[in-house]
Amino acid sequence: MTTTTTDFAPTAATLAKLRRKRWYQHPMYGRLVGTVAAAVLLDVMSGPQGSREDVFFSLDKSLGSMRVVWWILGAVALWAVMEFGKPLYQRFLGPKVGPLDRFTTPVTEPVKAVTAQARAKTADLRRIVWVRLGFSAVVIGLLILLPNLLSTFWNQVLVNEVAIYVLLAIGLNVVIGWAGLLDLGFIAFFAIGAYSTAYWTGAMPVDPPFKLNAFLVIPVAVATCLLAGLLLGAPTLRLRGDYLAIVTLGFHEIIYLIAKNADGFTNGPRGVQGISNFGIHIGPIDYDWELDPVPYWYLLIGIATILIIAFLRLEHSRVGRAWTAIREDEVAASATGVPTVKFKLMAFAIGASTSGIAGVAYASKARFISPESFLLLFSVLVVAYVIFGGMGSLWGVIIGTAFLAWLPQYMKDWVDPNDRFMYLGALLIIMMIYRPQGLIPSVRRKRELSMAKAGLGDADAMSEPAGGRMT
Amino acid sequence: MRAPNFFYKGLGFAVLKRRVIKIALPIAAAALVLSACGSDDDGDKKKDGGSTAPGNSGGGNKPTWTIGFQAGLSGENAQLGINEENGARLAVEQANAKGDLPFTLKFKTSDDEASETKSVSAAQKLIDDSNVVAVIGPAFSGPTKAASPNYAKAKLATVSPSATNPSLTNPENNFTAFLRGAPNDNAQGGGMAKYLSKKLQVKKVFVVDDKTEYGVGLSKVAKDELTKAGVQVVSDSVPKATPDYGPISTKIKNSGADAMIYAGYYQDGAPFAKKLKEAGFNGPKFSGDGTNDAQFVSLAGDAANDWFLTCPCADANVEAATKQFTDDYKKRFNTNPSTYSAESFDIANLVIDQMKSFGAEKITREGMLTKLKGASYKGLTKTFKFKQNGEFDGATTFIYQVKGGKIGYMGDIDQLVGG
Amino acid sequence: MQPDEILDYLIPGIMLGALYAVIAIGYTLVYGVLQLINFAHSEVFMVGAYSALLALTWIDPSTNPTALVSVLLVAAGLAVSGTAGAATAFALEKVAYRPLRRRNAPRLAFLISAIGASYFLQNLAGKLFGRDSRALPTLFENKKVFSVFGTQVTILQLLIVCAAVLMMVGLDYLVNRTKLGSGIRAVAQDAETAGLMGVDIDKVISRTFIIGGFMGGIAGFLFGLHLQLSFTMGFLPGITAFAAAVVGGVGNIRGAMMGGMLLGIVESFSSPIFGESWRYVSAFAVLVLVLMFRPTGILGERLGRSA
Amino acid sequence: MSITTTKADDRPRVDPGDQVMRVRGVTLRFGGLVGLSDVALDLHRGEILAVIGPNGAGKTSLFNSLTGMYVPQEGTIVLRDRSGGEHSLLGRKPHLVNRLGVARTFQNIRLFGALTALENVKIAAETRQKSGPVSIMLGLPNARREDRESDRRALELLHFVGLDGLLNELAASLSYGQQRSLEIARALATDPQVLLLDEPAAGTNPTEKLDLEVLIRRINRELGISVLLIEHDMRLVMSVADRVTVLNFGKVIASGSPAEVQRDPEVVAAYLGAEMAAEMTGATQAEVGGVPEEGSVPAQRDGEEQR
Repeated sequence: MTTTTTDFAPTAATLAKLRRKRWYQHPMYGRLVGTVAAAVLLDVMSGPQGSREDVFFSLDKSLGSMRVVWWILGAVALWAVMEFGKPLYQRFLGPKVGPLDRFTTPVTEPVKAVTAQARAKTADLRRIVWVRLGFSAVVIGLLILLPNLLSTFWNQVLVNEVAIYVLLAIGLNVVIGWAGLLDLGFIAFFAIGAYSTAYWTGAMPVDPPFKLNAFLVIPVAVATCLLAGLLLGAPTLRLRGDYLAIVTLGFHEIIYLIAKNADGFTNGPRGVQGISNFGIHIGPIDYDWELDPVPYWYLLIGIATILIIAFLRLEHSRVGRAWTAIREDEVAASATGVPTVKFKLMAFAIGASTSGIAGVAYASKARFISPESFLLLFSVLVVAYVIFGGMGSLWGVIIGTAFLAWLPQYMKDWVDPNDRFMYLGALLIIMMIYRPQGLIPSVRRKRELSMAKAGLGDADAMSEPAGGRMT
Repeated sequence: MRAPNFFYKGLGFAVLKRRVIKIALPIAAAALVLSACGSDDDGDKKKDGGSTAPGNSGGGNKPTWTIGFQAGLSGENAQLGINEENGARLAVEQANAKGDLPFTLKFKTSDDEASETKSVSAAQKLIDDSNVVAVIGPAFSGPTKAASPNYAKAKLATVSPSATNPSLTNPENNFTAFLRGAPNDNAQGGGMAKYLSKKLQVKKVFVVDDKTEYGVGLSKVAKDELTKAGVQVVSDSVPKATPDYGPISTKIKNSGADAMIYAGYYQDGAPFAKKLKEAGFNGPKFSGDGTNDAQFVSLAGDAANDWFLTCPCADANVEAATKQFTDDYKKRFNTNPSTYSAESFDIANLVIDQMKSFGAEKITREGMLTKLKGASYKGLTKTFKFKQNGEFDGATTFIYQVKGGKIGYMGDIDQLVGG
Repeated sequence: MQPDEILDYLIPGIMLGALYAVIAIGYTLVYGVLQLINFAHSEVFMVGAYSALLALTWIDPSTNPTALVSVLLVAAGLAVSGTAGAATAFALEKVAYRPLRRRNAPRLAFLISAIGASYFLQNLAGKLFGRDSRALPTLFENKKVFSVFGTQVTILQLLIVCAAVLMMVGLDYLVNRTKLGSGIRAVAQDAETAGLMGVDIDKVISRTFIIGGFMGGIAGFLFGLHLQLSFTMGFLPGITAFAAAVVGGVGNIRGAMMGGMLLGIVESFSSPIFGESWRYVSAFAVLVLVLMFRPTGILGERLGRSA
Repeated sequence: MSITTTKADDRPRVDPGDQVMRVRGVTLRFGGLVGLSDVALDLHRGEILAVIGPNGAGKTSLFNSLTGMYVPQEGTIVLRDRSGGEHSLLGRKPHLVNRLGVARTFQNIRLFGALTALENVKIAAETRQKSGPVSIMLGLPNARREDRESDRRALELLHFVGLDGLLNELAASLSYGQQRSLEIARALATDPQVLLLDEPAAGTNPTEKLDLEVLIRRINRELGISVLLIEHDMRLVMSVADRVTVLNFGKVIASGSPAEVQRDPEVVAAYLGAEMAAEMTGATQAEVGGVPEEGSVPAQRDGEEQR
């Protein structure tokens, strides 16, 4: 082994030498370095966009100006307050209380009490069926009224960004949140759904055997995605969990490259145009979804509601329980007779077909699709949305996704939309460290994570934690 | 057996790190807020609307109308869009400054990132603004194809300075609001073929396209025209944004072709040029207006030398008619006008001209569309007239060649070949 | 493809394979000690390329450098990119992975954190240096050095292969002959036991990242000399190199070298055989097929046993 | 093979002619290490068979081989159901082994901690149900009926093991002894013919130990389930087991009635000779004073490694 352990008995003197620290080795200076580094990074992050002519442009503006000095001074000040403020405060003004607690406690304590009470009350209320139904009715009513309060632009956002991504997130939540599998190729199924729509409505260069109404494409797309999901999942789900991530990523790229390169079938990078809209033509009913986004909004909340009801049933059924079991302890689950591969595959396929449904909706709303609508980036985006909302918690996922899909549109006049992925990346890291359970966590998930932290269990379907358990 | 404690002195650092991050987090939060407030300095001002136009304030009770502009202003190949944006913006600012307009003119840009997908929502942004009476753009053929059905439905006229794919004006598409402000690729492809077969008298040409609407269209015309002229043609497609042009360069070298044509944009043209040079291909190399930009030369370096670049656009810096424009442009944007700047300036003036002809009447989108279709306007670069299907009336192609790191203007192909 | 063209594709393939092998080693090393796919390794590669771009733009070489200046410039590029890559990998481990290890986070959390880090770095670079592709300044004229049966071998190809081989030999020595190397192997075999035996796991993991990052950074610079730079440049080579690591058996260093070489050559030949458009499908197809049907790779897994 | 039944009332219970599980020549190797070598074992229908042996003797490896978690390289493992049909368990997937009627508990309890006691048992009770995801999502009557059925079955079993009051408690929040009982209830919910208990008494206090003894007997008698038991607590083994098999170094060294085995010189040598005197004294101590023996503590760790 590398380090000698037993063959020398440390004397008291050597031990003392080892223990003694130079002044600069005090952890507080480490914290100073960390804080300043974070400040410099933030300065760079918030600087101007780079320029095509000058590589140094952005760095010059952010690091070569007074800005960075302000940032560093701010960081040092913050560090000083955190390091010295607390002891000073404790010494002179009151022991064992943070400097701000004196001001916050009178506010937070009653609030905490009230929220606890309210929580208990709502928990009681939630058991009453009528209250639940009434609450859902109110929410759906508000959602129906929502487009009337917004401009056309925001209605477009509501449909193109919020609704479509919420559909996707609901599906991915089954895979990531419930079955504990990381699927990085989720948008590939979205693409399959979209291209199915293009094909079956006769918009592709290759004509289908018969044309279908966009509504009828939904079951066809679901079946196609289900099949694709099974074909991809069956061999790979037997492997370790992180391999699934990479295989799905590879699968996504293959689908993307096929869409891009199979010109004869998909029209290549030029994309497919003139995909037909949703429409109902049965007897006296003759209705088409056209340019106006609002009818699409109604259609999509309809689809989402059906899916939510179905998935909630699933979560509280034997299937949902089996997923939880697999996530927590695959070995015990399988010894208890749970066919783990079958249930993982089921989750994977259910997720895939939901993605397919979203693809149909997207294609027939946009009426134009090209490979660029299905970048790997979007797969990662959905993963980020699901995690932000709280994987495993359906409501968390929906609200988190809606928020994150809306935010960049809202912020786009202040923050360059191109920077979105930078912030999302940082958000993912921070979430994983501080709040892995997400914004509105699922109860089960939260428990699992705290148990994993204590070294008692696992919280995904990927066996041991990386690097072994730390003790 | 347990490890002695001091082997875990690293653990002290572990605690430290956690604390560091705990401190860093509030800063991160603050930064998010700050960056939300603070990022609209510098370059962004240029992007947001026409509020910078000098003559804008004295509007009084004049109505305000907006000219929309759609192109790729960020992302890959954005330079062409920016060239056009500047040209059009200059026209709007000058018109406002003159002060003789019966209305206040605004300029609203919408960035489609040169992407088909983004194009639909970029167009929607302009359609949803009822003040927009006409749109200049979209710049590229792909985005034009994606957005045109919606423009047609909204009856909002779009005049593109540079979407040159021939199929856009195909009546089957029903792009009824699309007008092309430049000769299409038939002219460019034909020009290349003519120059190669007549002037350079090559026997075999390798044509590569980038699989975009523009590239495929241009290469198809070039191939047809070359075949017609009795030249042997070999072709291949390399999708846009391919990192490595090594293998295709080797293939071209090994094919024994005398010359090659690349139908694509400068972002890919540049690395292609480099790899062609490395592979040792020395024949004449051609590309179209998508590559005709200074960025091509600056990215490709030495390898860009001797490339022939065609364009339906004349060089504003050289032609006498555009002298005044070039000076104004330089003053306003601190850089020389480049490909399509002058054309875009002309088209903006064409649109303003038609708007003026409404006089005191309320300007409607439909009215604008009809007027534009029937317009005939003599701009700095050429005379703008449209055929029934929105096609540009006329076909002149100019040719340039890269020499010593500069795109040198050679002139009208027809004149160079000698009729 | 004509038989006499084989070398025209084989030689670039070997060059590409050497690069992939070097990147693949970064994946394999980290996988060995952490059992984690370091998704952000492709960004380490990108950072290496951009740091060299910054340094070389700052030096601003003349258009026709003399031979000596060329050598110095290349050396500077190698040094800067290697250092930057190592520093990035080090920071990455500290910020994105170590806090999670302290918290006993599930593996899923590591993967997500890795993806977050990857997108953060990628788009930060996109923001800072612009989202267009760029080219490194010309450091030397890429002349041919000699030819093999009529196919020329260029300076760049020679440089890349030599640098890669040197790094791989050095790494092999490091892992098999040094104290740090035996630490790495011990942690790879069984982190818990290694910890009990007195190996400072944190230090070993940190240094493993540094080694992988150093090699990845240099690979980025060499790749930048070969092709153009862009903020997404890490993705394709990254995933291909990962596929290479898997083909050779994740955690197996010699496997990664072999897998990289294999995939480089496959990719180079798929161009003339399947057409340029399908070139990148081949890498993904190999990846998916290998993972589906031989998940332990050709040489088998485990850093500890076969390295 | 001779059977000595010590108690009069259970004579009709065991049918020596009907072997519910027959193990022959099972050999399991990990790389170069031999985990089990030529192990033979018979479990008669209705009996309680204890497997004892020093730590590392291969007891848990044997259990893992019987339940499909390990695949032994050689040998046969046959399960006979009541109608006389024979099924080979060798190499079968764990959940399929379970479906054939072999349930187990784990040395280190492995419950689904974030689920309630009721849900833990329901998961097991539901594994034989047929309703698919579609009928569940549509809320079809058969899915609802099955859900009610599994509720009923789970309640019944929780009552059987004496956890009625704790239905909605989280499994992780239960006491150690309760968790043991819950794990047994979960195993029983899969309707097994054979129940494999891996050190159920480890870490329990004397009262819990007595309860456990009663519970094992009740499972055996009331439910008619054959029990295979790994246990270090000799007092429990002696009082509950019909027969005892002793493993050492992966080999069966003795088999017979508890009294016979206790006298077997080879067994004594195995325990003492393998420097496991502490174990033996621990066991005798337990026999005398009922103090939880120290031997079970390291034993737990050896199980951990085999996960």
